[in-house]
Amino acid sequence: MQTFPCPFCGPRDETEFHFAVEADHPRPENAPSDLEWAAYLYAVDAPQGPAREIWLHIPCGEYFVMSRNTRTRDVTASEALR
Amino acid sequence: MKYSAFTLAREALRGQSGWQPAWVKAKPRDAYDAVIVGGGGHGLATAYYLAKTHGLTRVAVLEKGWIGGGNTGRNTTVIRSNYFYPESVALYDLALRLYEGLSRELNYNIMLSQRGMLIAAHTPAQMEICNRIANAMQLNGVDGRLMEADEAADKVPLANQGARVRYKLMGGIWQGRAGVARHDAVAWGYARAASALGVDIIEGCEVSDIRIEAGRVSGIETNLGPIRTDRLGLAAAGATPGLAAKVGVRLPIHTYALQAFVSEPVKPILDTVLLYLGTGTYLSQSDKGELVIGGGLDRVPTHGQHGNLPAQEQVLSGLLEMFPSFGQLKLLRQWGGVVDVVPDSSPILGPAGPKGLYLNCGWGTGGFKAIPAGGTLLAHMLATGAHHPISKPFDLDRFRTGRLIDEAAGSGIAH
Amino acid sequence: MMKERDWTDRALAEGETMTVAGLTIHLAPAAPSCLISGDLEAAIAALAPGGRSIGLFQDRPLIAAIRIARDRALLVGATGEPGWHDGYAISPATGLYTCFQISGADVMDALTEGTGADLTASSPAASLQFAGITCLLTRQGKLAELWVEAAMATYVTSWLMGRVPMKSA
Amino acid sequence: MSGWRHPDLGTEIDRSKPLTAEVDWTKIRGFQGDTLASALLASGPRTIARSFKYHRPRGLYGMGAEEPNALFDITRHGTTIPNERATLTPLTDGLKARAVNASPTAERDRARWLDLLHRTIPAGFYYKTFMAGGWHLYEPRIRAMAGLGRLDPNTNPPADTPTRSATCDLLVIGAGPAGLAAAKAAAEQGRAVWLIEDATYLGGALRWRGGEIDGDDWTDFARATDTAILNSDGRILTNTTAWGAFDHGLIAAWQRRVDHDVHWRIRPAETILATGAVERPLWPAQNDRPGVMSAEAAHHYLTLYGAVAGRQLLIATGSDASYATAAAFAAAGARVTLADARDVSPDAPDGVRVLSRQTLQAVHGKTETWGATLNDQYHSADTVLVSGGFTPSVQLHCQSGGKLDWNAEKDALVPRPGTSHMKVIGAANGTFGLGPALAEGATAAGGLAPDTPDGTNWRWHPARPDIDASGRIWIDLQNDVTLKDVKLAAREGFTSVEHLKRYTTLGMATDQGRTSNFPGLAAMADATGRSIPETGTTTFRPPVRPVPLSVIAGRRRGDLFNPLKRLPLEDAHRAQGAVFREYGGWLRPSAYGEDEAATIQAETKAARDTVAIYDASPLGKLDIIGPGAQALLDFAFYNRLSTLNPGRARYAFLLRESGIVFDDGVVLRPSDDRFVVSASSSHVDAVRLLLEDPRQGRFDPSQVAIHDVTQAWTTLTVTGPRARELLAAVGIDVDVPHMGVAENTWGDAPLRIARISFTGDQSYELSVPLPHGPALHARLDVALNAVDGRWIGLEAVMILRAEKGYIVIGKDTDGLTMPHDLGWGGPRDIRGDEYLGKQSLFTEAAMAADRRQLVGLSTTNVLPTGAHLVPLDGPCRSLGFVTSSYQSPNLGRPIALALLEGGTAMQGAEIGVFHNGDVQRARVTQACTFDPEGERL
Repeated sequence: MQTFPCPFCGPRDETEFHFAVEADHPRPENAPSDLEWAAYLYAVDAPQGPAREIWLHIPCGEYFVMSRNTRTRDVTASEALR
Repeated sequence: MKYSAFTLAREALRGQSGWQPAWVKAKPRDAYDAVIVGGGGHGLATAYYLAKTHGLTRVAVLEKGWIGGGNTGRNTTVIRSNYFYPESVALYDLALRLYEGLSRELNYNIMLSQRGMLIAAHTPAQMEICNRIANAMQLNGVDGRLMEADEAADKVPLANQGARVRYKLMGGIWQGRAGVARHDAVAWGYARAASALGVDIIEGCEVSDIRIEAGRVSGIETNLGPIRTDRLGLAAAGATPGLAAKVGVRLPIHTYALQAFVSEPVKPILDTVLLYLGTGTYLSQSDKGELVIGGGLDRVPTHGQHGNLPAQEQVLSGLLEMFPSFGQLKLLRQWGGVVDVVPDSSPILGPAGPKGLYLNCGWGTGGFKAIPAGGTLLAHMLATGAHHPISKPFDLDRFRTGRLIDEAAGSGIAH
Repeated sequence: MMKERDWTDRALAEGETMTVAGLTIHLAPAAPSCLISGDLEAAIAALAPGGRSIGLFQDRPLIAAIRIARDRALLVGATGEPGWHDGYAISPATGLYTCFQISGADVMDALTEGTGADLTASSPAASLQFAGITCLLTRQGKLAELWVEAAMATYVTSWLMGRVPMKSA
Repeated sequence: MSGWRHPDLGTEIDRSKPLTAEVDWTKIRGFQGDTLASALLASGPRTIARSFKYHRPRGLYGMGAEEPNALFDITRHGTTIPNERATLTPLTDGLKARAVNASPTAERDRARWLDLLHRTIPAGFYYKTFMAGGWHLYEPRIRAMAGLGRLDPNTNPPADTPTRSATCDLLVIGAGPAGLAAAKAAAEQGRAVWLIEDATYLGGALRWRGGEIDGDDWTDFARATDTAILNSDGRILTNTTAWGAFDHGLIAAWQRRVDHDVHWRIRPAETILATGAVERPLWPAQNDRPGVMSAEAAHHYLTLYGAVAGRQLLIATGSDASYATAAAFAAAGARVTLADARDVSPDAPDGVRVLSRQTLQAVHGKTETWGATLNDQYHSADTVLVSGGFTPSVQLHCQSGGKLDWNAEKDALVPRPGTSHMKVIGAANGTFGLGPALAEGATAAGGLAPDTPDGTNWRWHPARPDIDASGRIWIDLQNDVTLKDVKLAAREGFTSVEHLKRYTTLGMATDQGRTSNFPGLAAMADATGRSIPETGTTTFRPPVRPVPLSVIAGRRRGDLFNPLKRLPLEDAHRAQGAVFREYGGWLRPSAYGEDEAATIQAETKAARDTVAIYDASPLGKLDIIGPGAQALLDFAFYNRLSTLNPGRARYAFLLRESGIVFDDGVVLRPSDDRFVVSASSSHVDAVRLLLEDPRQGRFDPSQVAIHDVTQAWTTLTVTGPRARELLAAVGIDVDVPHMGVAENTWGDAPLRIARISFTGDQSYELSVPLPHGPALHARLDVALNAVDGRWIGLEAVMILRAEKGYIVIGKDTDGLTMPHDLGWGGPRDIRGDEYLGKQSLFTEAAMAADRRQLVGLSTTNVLPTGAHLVPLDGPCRSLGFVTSSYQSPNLGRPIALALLEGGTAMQGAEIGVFHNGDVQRARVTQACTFDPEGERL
């Protein structure tokens, strides 16, 4: 059972969280090509090591960015979206 | 040396001293006609079919650890083709048909046990979804049918029929040809046959980079030195996205941990493979008597081959809801594999990035059942440079065109 | 169609009390309440002057805003006109949450079975996952208050009644 | 000759409480405090089990989880548990034990002939044969012979193991000398210490080896530790196994208690591992004979239970540590010979004959031990105690990612510091002997080393299996893996330790390789000319020791498993005779009558003839409030909502970014600053979180709020031609237009009326705050009888909406359906602004002509839902499938909805309907088959 830190509520059991999407892939807006749109919808980095991911803390409903290591599972930071 | 009761008896008289190594432990040469990255079932099968079907023997399979040590050695050994879309059925039933002849073809007993599989439904709405899938299977020429409650109860007599049962067994989809096989034997069987045909199987060899010249693959860097080749097959499951990224290819692959569990062995108590839609837990009993149990993913992106407690509590409480008497059993072993999950839960087969590079990945939780097909199709692509009709729909480009093959969406059941 | 099964479990009735294995569980009557979002200080000042917002397992005065999130709370003991007010929003929510008041020697023991959250770390939000579902957790002195959305009251009643005590320490 | 009970020895048994138990129908006697193993040793036969593969006779070997032979199906008070280790089973009065994998009994096992075939069934033989004719011919017999114990189909252990979370400053795992010293030192500094011990009592090997610490008996040191821990807010859990180390340092522990077990999830700030070590055997020929035992185990049985392993003992060892064992047995009256492998050995304890430079070559016997051969010389003995060194128990260190290094001086693989978050001390770290263990324990917790006079030199003469020795030598007793099997694996190339394990099944039995992993590794190293570090070590996987599935599964069973949401008016519906089913996570009335099929038809008819009411409370109600609401909803929804006037309602779709229809429903706008999104009852949370994403990411959350008030309202929907009449009768004057919404009061209760029709007749959704639900229900119920109306269940509602061709998401749509497949292409064609999923509506697949579109089907009989649509001629392939199908009492004929390839253009055409092999015909129609013009709304 991991412990993740919600930027507002603080550390909680991993069952209170839901992985949404990898961070830093903004929604392309001005008529992206098919490939750009497909990349936004589906492409994934799946880094082996440090990663920035958008997570949701289910009880409070806040989306936030969590920096963690996908191999060692250490969590290094969590910051609110804005 | 041929494996048979006769050679086994003859060796009995000589203290089993006459057996040869099952596969030759090769050192890498500096060039090959084709190189396959990943020494799991798919990689070894590819090498076998390259040599057997296409006559290409200057081939190497590179495995960073020990062959069969990745997902091939970490799955719950279920084999089935109870899929919804024709493209999926063509792929998985090709694998099942090849499995049906594999022990004889490889002269290696993979212990294919076609004991049948039941996907169990608990509400009228779920029974309708099962009927939708059963009819799709029949239309695609696969032996699937809707099974009613009483026949289902005969298949799993120990299933929960208590007054306060949470998920009543109302029937479901039955595939008779589905079953289980010994996973290690599939890897070792293909390795032995490929090695006998002259393929180099190289363990302890990790690929660190892919070299390109004039838009075409020209070789790879490994911890055992550089190797030249202009045909490269990637069949390394969770490690494939990292390798593809080196040639600028971003794949739609999330890597999650999928856990599996084995109980202490008991006398036979379960004769089929069973999945409950309600709990999401599925299981079978190995020939040694252990229950082999699986369930949902740990939905936390990872590359560590282990899972965590919440998923274990989820899967095992689901198991005991299905079979309360199994509360007598003890957990003997628990482990995890890193599965490469694609948004439409179908694999990615086909060329990508520089010429000469071919992908066989994205099998997610369903790779073991597809090994013979994955091998046949990747071998075909490496040998001919073109898609096989069965692999074509699973090309990476489907994500651009939107023609996904989404089994979970189509069938209404998470795969 | 086959008869499914009989559902004989039920929720505690409002105001009812039951005792099980070292615990006394009382279902508090529904106080007037509403959901507030946005500028919470302004909302509290307007609807419940003198009231304050509380977080996880913090002591709850009679009128208080139980913080659910950074910008959302359940105001208990007061309500207001639904809709947008200057900087905050109100939705009437009387009866939305059922409040299980739990007291007795084994309170902390029961709580450690429901959640792994550190109840002494005074997290600013009272929302958490308890017994597998999203709830709010506050207290009044030694009495723990578990706020559960109405439709899950039957489940939480069964979960508490099925509690297995720790006879010896 | 076998073990016997010493007249007065036994520190942990109560001779005033005799117990009797039955093992394979023979009576055995013991005392309160005995384990089944100690009672068997003291009064049972030598042969108590049969080995898994060769069915050779087997006796008790060890004292804990490492026991490979003494496995039984245990029945206590009518409850049976298979595969229990005798060493871990407390003896209780009337206990019945049956040897596993042997029948009728271990001594007279019918399958003992299998051992004659041992030459033809080496490791992995099944890969090389059983192919002729197909594996299915051989599998049934092999499955019947495999497996150990027998599950009792009539024993259903209750789901009564609670799971508890806990945090502490320091967790010490293992209460031997090192663990006690660390816990005591930390507790005395005021730290909150949790101490976990697998056995019933603290002390580890001190319990039978004894020892003096800080000038007193070790029991005083243990008591002082206990007091220090309890005084500093700590806790001691005995009979508790730390079975798993998970991410972020969480330790899972299984506590066995008299009343029920507890499953602990512990989050320590710091963890110290002091789990000791397991004694290694030696590897003479026939080392599996009943009567061959671990020396440490025999010493433990002697001291704790007065169970003396035999009369004439031979102890084969390579260390001083075994001399205490020899002395104890001599003092108890047994004849003891100690064979020391070393040249120089300490002087013999009194009553013990010591031989030096001895090599144990073979054991002789059949169902008991007769003697052994040392240096080619036969010595008669009824018991052979073996001691080949110790293997540190490092499972939890490895589970948490820790690495191991070979330490030649300690002759063991020991934890590499810093590779896991745990400090490892004592025997688990290869630090043997009381003094060194106490010192390492205390300093690990920042304390001073306790002093002890015990200076025993625990250095071992390295013992290894001799790969050139002749005779049958067992490496894994439980899975019957011999040294020849390891050599065969090496010969066939299975030289990686992981391949050795999987090819021979070495270390994969229920003793988890505790006494077999090390010799297997050593033998593979010798057989391939490598050192032990080069050959490597296998990973350690949870659990550290087999754990009951019921402990991990906890209380999550039956009603507590995936709990259903319940209607506040459930009892009121039940009083009307409602039958309940599960719909989208809620328990809701399916029909109000036992004969569901007939009742559903009657209810569906009544709703069109007079008036019907159904409980629509689960319908999602998400308040979207604030100046930013319009922009958020315009972006989130497929249909533009900013143009919706206050007091009106609009049917709208929510898409995923992939363009797939995620949910549909009516959005109300009761007032300018407030919208209410009625999400489908099964999707409420998912829709809320889908809206929160843009609210927090793209827009300013301080300008728009989302409140889920679904469960704050009771909603009763009144539908039918006489609906207005019924409302008037209860004092609700209604002048709301179709697709309109009004908020006023009913008595003192706020009342919202939404004139929205899911049935196709005039319908009014009446919503009151939850507390006023019962009053509204009662008033409506009285009025209902007056107008000959009925309460109706969800099944009737499903038929009514199907008559209108209204879809249900997930039933009439699948994971590929887009809005223009359902006839809702409008916004796709005209909206220029951004909304979720927009770009995906114009991909190649989205523009294809062969998309599956919603159609109606008319047939002579009711189609099975899930039947597929196929061409009437040409190759048979699926063109789509039937999604909804009912008998419509209002139209007097079957109706059906379906998704059909290019369906819109096939109106009026005939199509095949395939189900379970046969094909019937149907005609493609519009989806709506009742009042297409909507005059009744």
